[in-house]
Amino acid sequence: MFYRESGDFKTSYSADQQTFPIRLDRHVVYGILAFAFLVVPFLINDYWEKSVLLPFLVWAMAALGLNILTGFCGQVSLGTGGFMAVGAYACYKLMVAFPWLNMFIVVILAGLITAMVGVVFGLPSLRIKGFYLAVATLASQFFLVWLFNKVPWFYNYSASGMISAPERTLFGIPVTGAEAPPWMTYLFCLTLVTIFAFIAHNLVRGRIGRSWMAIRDMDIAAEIIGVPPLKAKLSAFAVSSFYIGMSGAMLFALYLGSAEPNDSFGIAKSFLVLFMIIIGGLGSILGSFLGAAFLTLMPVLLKNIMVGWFGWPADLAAHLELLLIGALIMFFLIVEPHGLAQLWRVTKERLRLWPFPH
Amino acid sequence: MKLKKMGVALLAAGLLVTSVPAMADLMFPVLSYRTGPFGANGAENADGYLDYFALLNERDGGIGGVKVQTPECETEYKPEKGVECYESTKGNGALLYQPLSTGITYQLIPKVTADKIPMLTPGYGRTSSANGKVFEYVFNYPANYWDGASVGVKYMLDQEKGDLKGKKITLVYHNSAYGKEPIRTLEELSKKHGFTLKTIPVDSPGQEQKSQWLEIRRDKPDYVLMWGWGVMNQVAISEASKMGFPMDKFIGIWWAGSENDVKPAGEGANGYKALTFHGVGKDFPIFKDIETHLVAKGKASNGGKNIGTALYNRGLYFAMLAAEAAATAQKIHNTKDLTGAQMRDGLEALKLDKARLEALGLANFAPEITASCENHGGSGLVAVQQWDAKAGSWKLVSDFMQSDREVIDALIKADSEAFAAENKITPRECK
Amino acid sequence: MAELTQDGRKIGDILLEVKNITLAFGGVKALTNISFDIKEGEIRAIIGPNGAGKSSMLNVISGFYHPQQGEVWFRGQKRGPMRPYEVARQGIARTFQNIALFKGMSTLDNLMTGRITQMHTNILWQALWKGPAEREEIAHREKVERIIDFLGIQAIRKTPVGRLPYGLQKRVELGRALAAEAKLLLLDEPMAGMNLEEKEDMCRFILDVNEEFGTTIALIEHDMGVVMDLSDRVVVLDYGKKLADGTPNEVRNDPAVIEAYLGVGH
Amino acid sequence: MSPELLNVLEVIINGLLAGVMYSLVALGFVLIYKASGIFNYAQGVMALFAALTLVGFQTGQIPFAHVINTIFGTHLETWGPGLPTFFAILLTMGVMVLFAYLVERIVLRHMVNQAPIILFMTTIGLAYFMEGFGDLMWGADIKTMDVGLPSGASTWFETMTAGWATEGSNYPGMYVDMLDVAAAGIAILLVVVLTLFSQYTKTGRALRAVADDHQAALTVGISLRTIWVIVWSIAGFVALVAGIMWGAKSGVQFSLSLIALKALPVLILGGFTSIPGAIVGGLIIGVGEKLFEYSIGGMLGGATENWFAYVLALFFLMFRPQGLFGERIIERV
Repeated sequence: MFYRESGDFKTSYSADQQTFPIRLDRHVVYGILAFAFLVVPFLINDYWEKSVLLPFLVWAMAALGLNILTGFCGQVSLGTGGFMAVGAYACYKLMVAFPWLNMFIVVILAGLITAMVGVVFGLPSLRIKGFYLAVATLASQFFLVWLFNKVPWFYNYSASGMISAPERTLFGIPVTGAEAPPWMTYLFCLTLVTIFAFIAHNLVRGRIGRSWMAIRDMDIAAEIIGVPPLKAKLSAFAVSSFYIGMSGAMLFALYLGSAEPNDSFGIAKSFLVLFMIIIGGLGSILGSFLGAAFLTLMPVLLKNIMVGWFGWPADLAAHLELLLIGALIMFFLIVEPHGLAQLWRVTKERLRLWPFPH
Repeated sequence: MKLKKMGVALLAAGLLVTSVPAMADLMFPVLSYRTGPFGANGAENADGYLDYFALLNERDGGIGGVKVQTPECETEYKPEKGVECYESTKGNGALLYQPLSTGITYQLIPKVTADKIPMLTPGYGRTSSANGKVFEYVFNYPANYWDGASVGVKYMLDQEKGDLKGKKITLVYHNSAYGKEPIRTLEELSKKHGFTLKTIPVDSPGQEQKSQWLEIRRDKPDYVLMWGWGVMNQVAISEASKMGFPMDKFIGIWWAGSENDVKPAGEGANGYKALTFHGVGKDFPIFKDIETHLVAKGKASNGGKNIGTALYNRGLYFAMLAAEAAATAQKIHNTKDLTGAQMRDGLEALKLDKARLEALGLANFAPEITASCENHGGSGLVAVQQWDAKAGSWKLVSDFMQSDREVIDALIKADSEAFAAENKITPRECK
Repeated sequence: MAELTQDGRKIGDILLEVKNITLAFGGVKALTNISFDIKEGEIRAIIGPNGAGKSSMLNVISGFYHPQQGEVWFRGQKRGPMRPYEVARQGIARTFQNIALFKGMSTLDNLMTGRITQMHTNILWQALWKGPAEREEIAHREKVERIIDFLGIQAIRKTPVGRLPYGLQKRVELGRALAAEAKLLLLDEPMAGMNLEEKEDMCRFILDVNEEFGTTIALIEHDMGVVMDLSDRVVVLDYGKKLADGTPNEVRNDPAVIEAYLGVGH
Repeated sequence: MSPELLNVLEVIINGLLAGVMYSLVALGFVLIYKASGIFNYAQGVMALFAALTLVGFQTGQIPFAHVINTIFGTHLETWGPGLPTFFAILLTMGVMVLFAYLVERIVLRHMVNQAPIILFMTTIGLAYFMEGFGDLMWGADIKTMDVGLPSGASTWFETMTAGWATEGSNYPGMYVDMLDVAAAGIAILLVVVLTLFSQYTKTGRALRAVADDHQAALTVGISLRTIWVIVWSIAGFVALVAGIMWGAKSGVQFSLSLIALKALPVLILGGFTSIPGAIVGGLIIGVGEKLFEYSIGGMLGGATENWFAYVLALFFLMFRPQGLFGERIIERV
């Protein structure tokens, strides 16, 4: 009754193609954005920044990236952790080499460098498909992590091999380092993620997105009707790695402040991001956000409930948390294999008809 | 719709920090890990840490009459979770962090400095934080990795009657920030003492080390040092024993010196050595107190099953350092309730001598410590322990030995100054 | 040298010619020494029993298979070794025997993908959307909407094609091939599995396309009635060899064809 | 022979033996993938769980003791001296069959006809679940695996090979670990048994039928669900064997589940659908990574094995995208 599209008429193709075709959706999204940009910065504290919002934004960015490659172009990749490491180390080297460089530019440059690396590691995708490709991308994961561990140039020959983000300011306010106020790092990440979410949406609704989806749905037919597979796959790898690289840079510079290849960019991260997009919804921008939210917030939530409310011992809670997350993943996949985004779509369709059952 | 709203409310509530600050108590958050690849080690350490504070509460009514609270937070040894644990506990009047992970330590160094909450990382973390002029809130006494490397070499020197010229020493290390720590020190020492150093990395997790150990078997080094962690230790020790490497010439760092590391290798591990900066076994008066006040009352952590293990003792020792520093701080500031900054003063003024250790029921458990404003790294006294597979226990086979300060101090100075320069920190003056 | 068909359409020069094509998979010969041509504006049928090599022939023309011997000439030029998408760019579009739609995309997107060879805004403009990318999108959308109208599939514009019934899917696939505005349209069994009514619809579409857009069409079909009605010329393949080539009437009366289709002794 | 040559030979032999250990894990993947098209990431955790259960029975641990103690404040640890190894293995096998049944019943049944990647993700969910479950059930401490397998260097082999070296080179002889040899023997036995089973038993033939064509198998009256339970049980058995072997090497602990990562390059090299592929793939990976580490790894700073295994597999894939023994992918339109 309240959620409807009747009365929403489109008189031009441009209006028909807009991002949120239904008026109510549009208003809700603008409302959320306004809240996120204008209200949250005044409420935020260290805990919300470091435990909830930054992880969510960083992983949402990574999920967007992987969703472009896997969800839209159909190339399953388990190299996400490695590409995030490229972004993080590129970011570190840039920050140290050009201290005056604006952090936005640093992060974007780090993304571009990752994109180039991504193209190189995307080359096997031209011959290898499906799970064979997924496992083959693990080669990049392991190789990159090994490389950043092994070559001292990447960590500026520091004794331990850890990289730490030096303090950089934006408009005179620190945005990296310990002195950075939570609202600043939050707004920085939020701005990037918002802009690039819209860009991702623009890409997938146009020519490039269609060529990706065509390759995903039926690669041979796509080639015969005129989609160059080389260009489509490599551009997907490039764009995807670009996003993942930026998320790696954000993870290192803004969220954690220091990083080490094994702990921060291990294989577990690759699986985590793949999870996010599958739980959230393959081939859905919204799904990337929902998946990232689910998998970053759920553990915190479970922990707070079990340890904070029920007062269970931390170790029991930790084991139970693992068990519950596994069970929830299976539950969601059984209930809706197409992810939370699909669940949301179905709910919306029901809402349109509400209160009438059919 | 109602359900959905409730869900959202539940979500928001669940994400909020839920523990209520209890300002009257001394708050020592425990960042532990009991799951994941290193969970077995983390659990033993955390048990010791928790039990010591529980003992103080039970026996003495806390520290200086103030009860101690030890909220535990599971980090899974992951940097992200570590940060989350830190952020969710720091607001409740947290006095000290001991994250038991080098990765998390690096994450927290700038944060604790900004929040003015001290962090103590004995035997791990950032080695150069021993320089109190640069790292105001970070401590790592009584010993650090470089002390470990140095004492390891010193022990070999003793065994070889003072001469290591032409000897071959191989370092097997976990291919990570942690594992790479001793390399620079060992390189310096190899120049000084004339031994040849070979380093062999093992990639995490390290279940397959055939290549590495075949290489060692071919090289026949005189000594093998190991910087390992988790499953890497178990596999290395069992490979070494199977290949017939003399176990008494195989020396691990203190993180490769727990019962967990040697037991899977069975009899073969007999004679394996590891470095340590505290005593081993249950032969100290304090364990009687633990028995009467905790185990008997069913209050021991994990049912008391880890009491007396190497890592339990380490946890106990970590807690003891924290408690002693808190007591010192109470004296200095003449207050019962402490702040992070006051706790820092306590840590800097900590003086742990033989008499005090004896009074604590820990006579000869650990070397003396005298901390100061510039010295956050302690004396660097390290001993060697050896595994007796038949008895199933460790025993100390050396005294606590002084590390080569000449070499290490120079390295610490260089690294901490580099850090200060990179982060634009002006080293403070110490009076 | 334009000639006219009986119904008054204009047939032009040779558009595509295959010369002595031989294609083998391992030791098995799928096509042996096949030559024929397709003239501009005509409807050309390729018929033959199952396994005759018809689809292989189309795959050779689309550049998906590379024959061991023989040449393909398109618009008066010999074609070098080419990837299928380059062939598509030259102006050859096609449909597939087993529907090869992009199942995760809507009807509209499938048709827009058909136009992909003609869309060129670069990735930066695409990222920005407003400006050239949107203008291009709308321009092509208008063309696609014409095809949607033409095929009468307005109602399923935004439906994911995976949910459509078979007949509609075939129609969408035709639409996708039409959207390319190709010189040459290859249709691989456009009417397979359709009922009579759907077949009639499809026939009309094919004829309309040919007349309205002047598109040259080569089609494979099993329904002889349809073939004889629709096509200007027919080439008959059997076991990878060319059996006959000519107008429907010539082919129908060719003894070799009769033998192949009906067997000896009739 | 010169000692250098013998060294290379030693590396190769140990590489082959390590390869067998990888194959043991890879086998479980292949079995399930062949029969149901599921890429079962949980195979590694199954090995951990099986090993934990076995040790638990052997030492007489009370399952969920920690949970019970926490809730009821009791001090349970063990119920007795534990079971003899043989019975413990049998009982563990029973647990793995029960596990297979539950997995089919609760999870797989609802996942028929889903996309492969969804099934893959489900098994990762399963892996998380079992990690948590295993920890709760048996505790997270490191346990020692002892089922009486031989272990340690073979002195016989050492003395024999020492004699091969040129006079006066002081070559100490080659090293092989008896445990690895035993593992190789068991792996061969396992493959033989599996082959016999699939060739000569009714169930085995049904398994092969399902692997060839699901639909066709269904039409001749083979119950897919029963088959899945059987396959997962067999995979559980293979996991148990892998768990015993790897557990004897490193102790039974969480890291055991990570051996799955060692099996993946083997899998793509040998092909997801081929049992001989899993064996040959394992051998190639084992020898390849060890030789690379021996000859070139040192120059690159060492610890190359993890990524080199994948790169080696990738290299083979460039020539055969379906793996060495995988079913040929035919592209058609």
